[in-house]
Amino acid sequence: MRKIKLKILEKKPSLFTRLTLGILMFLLAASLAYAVWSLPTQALGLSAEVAKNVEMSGVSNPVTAVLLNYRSYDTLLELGVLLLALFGVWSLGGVSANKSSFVNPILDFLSRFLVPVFILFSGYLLWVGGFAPGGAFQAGAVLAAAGVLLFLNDWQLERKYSGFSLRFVLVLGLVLFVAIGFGFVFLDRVFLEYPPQLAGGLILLIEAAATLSIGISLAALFLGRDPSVKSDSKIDTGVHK
Amino acid sequence: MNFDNWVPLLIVIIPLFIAVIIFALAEDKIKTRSTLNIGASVLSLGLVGIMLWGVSKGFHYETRFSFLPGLDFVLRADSLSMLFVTLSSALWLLTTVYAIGYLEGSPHRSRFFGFFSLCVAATLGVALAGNLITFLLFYELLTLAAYPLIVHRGTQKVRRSGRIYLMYTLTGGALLLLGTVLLYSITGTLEFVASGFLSTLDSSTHSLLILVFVLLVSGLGVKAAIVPLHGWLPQSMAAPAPVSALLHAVAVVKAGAFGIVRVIYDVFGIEFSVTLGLTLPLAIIAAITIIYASTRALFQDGLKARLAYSTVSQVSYIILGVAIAGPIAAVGGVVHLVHQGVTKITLFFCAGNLAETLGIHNISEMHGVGRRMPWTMTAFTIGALGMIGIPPLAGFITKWYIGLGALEAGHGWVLIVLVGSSLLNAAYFLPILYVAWFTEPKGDWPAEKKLGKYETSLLLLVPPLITALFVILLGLFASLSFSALAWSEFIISKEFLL
Amino acid sequence: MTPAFLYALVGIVLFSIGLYGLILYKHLLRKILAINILGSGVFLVMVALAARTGDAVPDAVPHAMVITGIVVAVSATALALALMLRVDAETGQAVLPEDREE
Amino acid sequence: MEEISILLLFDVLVGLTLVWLAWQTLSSLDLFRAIVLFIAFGLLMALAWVRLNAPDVALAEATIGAGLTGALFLSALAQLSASTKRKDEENKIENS
Amino acid sequence: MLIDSPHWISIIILLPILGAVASFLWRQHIVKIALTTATGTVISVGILSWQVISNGVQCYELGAWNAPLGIELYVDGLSVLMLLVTAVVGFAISIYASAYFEGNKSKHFWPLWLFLWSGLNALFVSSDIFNLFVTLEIIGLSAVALVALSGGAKAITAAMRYLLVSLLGSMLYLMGVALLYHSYGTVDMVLLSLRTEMNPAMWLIMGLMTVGLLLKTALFPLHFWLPAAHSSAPVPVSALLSALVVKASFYILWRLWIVVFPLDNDAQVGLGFILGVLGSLAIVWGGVKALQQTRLKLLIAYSTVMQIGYLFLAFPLASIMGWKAALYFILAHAIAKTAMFMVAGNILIHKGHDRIADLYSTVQHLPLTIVAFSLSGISLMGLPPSGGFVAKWLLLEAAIVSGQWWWGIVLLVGGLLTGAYVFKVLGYAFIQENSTNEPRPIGISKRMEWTALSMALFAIVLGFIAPFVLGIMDIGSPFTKGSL
Repeated sequence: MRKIKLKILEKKPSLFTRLTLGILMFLLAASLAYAVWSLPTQALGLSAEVAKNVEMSGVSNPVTAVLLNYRSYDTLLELGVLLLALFGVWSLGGVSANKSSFVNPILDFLSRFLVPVFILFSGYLLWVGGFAPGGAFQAGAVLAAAGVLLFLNDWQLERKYSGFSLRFVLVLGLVLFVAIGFGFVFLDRVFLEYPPQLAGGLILLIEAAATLSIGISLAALFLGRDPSVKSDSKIDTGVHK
Repeated sequence: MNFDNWVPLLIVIIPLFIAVIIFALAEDKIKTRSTLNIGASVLSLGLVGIMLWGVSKGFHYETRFSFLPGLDFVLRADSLSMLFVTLSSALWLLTTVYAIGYLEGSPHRSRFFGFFSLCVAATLGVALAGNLITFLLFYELLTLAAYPLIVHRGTQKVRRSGRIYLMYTLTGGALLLLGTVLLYSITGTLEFVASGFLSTLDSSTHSLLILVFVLLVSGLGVKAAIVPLHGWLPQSMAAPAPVSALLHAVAVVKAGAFGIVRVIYDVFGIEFSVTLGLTLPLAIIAAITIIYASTRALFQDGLKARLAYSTVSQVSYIILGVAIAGPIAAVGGVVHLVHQGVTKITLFFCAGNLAETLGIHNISEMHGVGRRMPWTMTAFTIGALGMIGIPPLAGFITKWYIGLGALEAGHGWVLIVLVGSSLLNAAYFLPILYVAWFTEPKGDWPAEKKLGKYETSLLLLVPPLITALFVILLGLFASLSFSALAWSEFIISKEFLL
Repeated sequence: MTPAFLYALVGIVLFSIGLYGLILYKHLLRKILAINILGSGVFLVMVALAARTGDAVPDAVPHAMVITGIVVAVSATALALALMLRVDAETGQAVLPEDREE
Repeated sequence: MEEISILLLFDVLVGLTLVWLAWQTLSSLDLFRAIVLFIAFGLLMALAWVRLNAPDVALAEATIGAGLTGALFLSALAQLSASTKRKDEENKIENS
Repeated sequence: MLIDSPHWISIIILLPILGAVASFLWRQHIVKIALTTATGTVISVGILSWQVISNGVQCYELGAWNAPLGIELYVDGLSVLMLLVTAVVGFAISIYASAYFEGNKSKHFWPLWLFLWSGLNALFVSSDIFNLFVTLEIIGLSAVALVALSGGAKAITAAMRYLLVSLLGSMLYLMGVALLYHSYGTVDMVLLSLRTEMNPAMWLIMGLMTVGLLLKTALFPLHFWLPAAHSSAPVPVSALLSALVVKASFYILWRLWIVVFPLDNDAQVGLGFILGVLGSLAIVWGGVKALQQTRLKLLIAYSTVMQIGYLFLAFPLASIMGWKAALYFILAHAIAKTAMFMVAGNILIHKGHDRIADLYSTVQHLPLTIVAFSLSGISLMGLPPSGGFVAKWLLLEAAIVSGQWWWGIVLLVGGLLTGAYVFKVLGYAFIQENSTNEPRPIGISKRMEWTALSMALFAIVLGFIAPFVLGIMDIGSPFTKGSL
């Protein structure tokens, strides 16, 4: 990576504005601190209810229970936000990252070694989420890290797969979540309500699909543009291997 | 919902419906557009006739559906509204005929006649409104529908006068709305009741009621062109003749005056207004308007400008008559609604003829025009004399009743105002007649056009003659049972607890 | 001064620093950094106060909310960075028009 | 007794460094330095989450907050400096 | 049977999401998918509203977990009306956009717009403040991406500024949510309304959340981002922003103000006074700025800044009539503003520019569009017989009944200012320039003109169906504190 020396000498805003703004921020911080200080020192919040219903939720890790059972609607919308960000980034067209023709051997070796480990680790995180810290988002992020490594090595998704199949994987997590959530409505249950005995398996299934979608989405966000679109944009000067 | 409930709504809906159809009509379909127009006005005139006969027999026509919680959209045919409805629909027919002739060959006629019938619908709505909110609704609709007619020509001058018109009328509308809401918050009802519904309220609200009265009258005064608020009327004379004829002689201006009559009779009630001490200041303002506008008319060289100022002063006769709070003066005021309408429309028709056929816009160009267009000028003369108040024409009846009523109600000074204004009327109308009849034409006319074998096309000539005839008939046969005067006495008898 | 309140205080200070940076600095990249710091401040306050359950397991609901918040923050940052690049491509400077000093 | 105070000291230290890192990130002149500091800030945040015994959040912060957001920032910075370098060349060509 | 099944609440959220996903996947027949989704959503909103109107408030516990732990959805009169106006405006915009966008842009427009629609529906039915944060994010991000869709320096910078403002607003709101949760142990509005009481922390929470939401609603001092964003966005998007997105954050502030914040009546009047003053400044400032604009879309954007001011006049009145008037303003403004932006769109395509001074003789070439403009202008001015008039009447009455008549004067001044700029535009449209040398006008598809006209007509019809609409507003009495 050439040494990027980007020193944008920002014209320092006048001392007066910095001072007044600083005082305002101080006052805000002080009032916030006072408000937080006046809160009771002991507060159980909802930890009691969470603990009480954990075995009903099909997972033993309370955070995953909250994320994927009690407040699963938030997580559903959460996947929506991620997908939405991707739609937004792709609609912006994005300036395609110019590919440097020179492949750094160390990076190449590292990524050959690390990518499988990341994928394995992501699978483990997904599996362990049920009863220990972990879960879909963390696993997905690790998967995305693998993707980032690949992109840094000018790895290119074949044109054949970068069309419908890529998009299908991207939306898989959300669609499966909605399908499972709404599926049980036909067995006279409420939306996003899982039968207790099936809850564990269903949550794992949802998490698996979510991990895949989150991983690919975050990697695509790093890439910054729709791979299926031929990079005809005039700015692109990179040489494709 | 039998027939009685539908008639008032029908009368308002017909011109509305016609307006929508005409908007959609292509520009070149003159034949269908004219037949549609005339057919609609004849049909509604027929309906008005039926209702007229019905009301005199005591039938009760009313359309009502709920519009706001606690407030209904009411169209009701009572005696006062019948007077104004008959006047409007009759003159609507004549003006349509006149407009078809006048606008021969000019662009955008579909748009013109569309907005024209929208205006008429609004005027009929104003006349038939059964409570203050329906009145407000059609009152504002009239403001909107009249604007495109004023700016129809699209020239810079016309658009400026349109802007002035809007400034006045929108502010007036806002004041009226404020007054109405204030009234509603005090009384809880806005229904027009024969002798007003405010007299029963306790005295604590009197100061608020005075504020309401001031707001309502100033809101309506803008359209009725009372002195401080009359600025827009002379400005909007740049509009085409049929617009100034129907709108500024009958629809827009009368809506304001009619509104004030409604407020005084059916909202406050005449006795309550007197006890509140509102009628005297109003009478004084009306008198000032009459004198001021007549003096301003003296110095106007433009024919239509002079007629505009005379309209401003004539409309205040109505307000003066009503504000004197004597039954006879009230009859004079109410009947003047009809007389002024008919007389003034004749004058505007003739002014339009002169402008259209000979290109005459100013009085100084009218030398010897009587020889060139005898029929138009006779109609103009009848109208002018009627306006001055020469017996046996319609204007005389009004002034006679108002004078008599003023004496009977102890307001001697009104008589001086009447005499003074009649002199002023004479002062600004007679020179026109003299110039037209007794002087030699100076060379050729500014823009002479040959329209048909008579002095001008029949479509332009017949309407002023008919209205001039009305001016005479209304004067001569005033005592007949179905005349405007008799009808006004029928109205006033309900208002005053004789 | 239990750790909960200490970290909550740190969170509040981060929140103020983030707001200060967002308003003051002109470069869009710095503004996006400031928004991330602002977000971290709020999340820190959220989780710090959740640790006030004495020696029992801390309250899991704020943890779930913060995870959701972090993913929202990363999505928003990705969109903000893409927009910043387009602003730079369109106007030649990665600065908002009102902050440009000609 | 002192065992608690050591942890307290540790927390205070973590807190102070967090604030210092945040301040340095925003006020440093060089953008690259700012981003590197931001990544360090993210990692330290993960440490803070561990201290507040919120392991799930620590994992999420480490992977997404520090890792991925840092990567996004660096990639954006690379593209930004590439486009400014290209513009400088174009200006040089124009006025040369 | 299907019609009276309780699950329509979740269907109106999931259907647009699935539609967005489907239109993202199958790009070749994207418009067909999108329009069927739009119709489906409108029908399901219709069924839900019919259910609520006929048998009252609906409460829906997601995942069968009750309030403190799970998330509850709650639909009362207020939510139904917001859903209905979103459905009507959304459907009209979908039809307009299907003719407005072509090729590449429509590939990006539909998924974003359908996500925005589902975010709006989710926001109007949710009664959980953290869930509201997530829906706010969905709406914020998709709105920003939609604004940036029209490319060009102005739109991109406007989108950037809008994104920063939106994120700042969300973060302030989230800090308020955090403090609320940790003070009272729940994020559910109903439980919060029982537990909140006035203490210094509560003052700060109210301040933070109000400022955050005011930023997103663009009330006067915080409106700097709105004109650029709403005017440079593609026309269907600016209609969306002005009609719906701005009202979503107002809706949240409204719910918090009535249900969650522990304000007794005179506290509401006292604090409301500040919002009322800001609202009045917005009205005057918006009106004056709108008058000075030379471009139509900017004029309409400033008129939005003004109309938002009207909504905040209801806060100091703190009476049910005042709240109903504000809701009626939202409905009337949403529909009239959509029509007006569509008119601007038609003129923009037809003439290639939207400079007001050169709008001469548009009456001849686009008669329907000018009629649509004047009808929607009538509703914005608040002249009878439009929806705007009913709203103006109710607010005037509420102001006078509660003795604070000065808000009524501000309202009337606003009406006159609106009249001034509406007729300024109309005046130019009537000029008789010799239209012979007018270049052969590019034919706008009839669909776009007719949608604009039908929305304008609907704004007028809204003036006649007041009793029905006000009846809906009473379901579940949303404006009294203990009711939710």
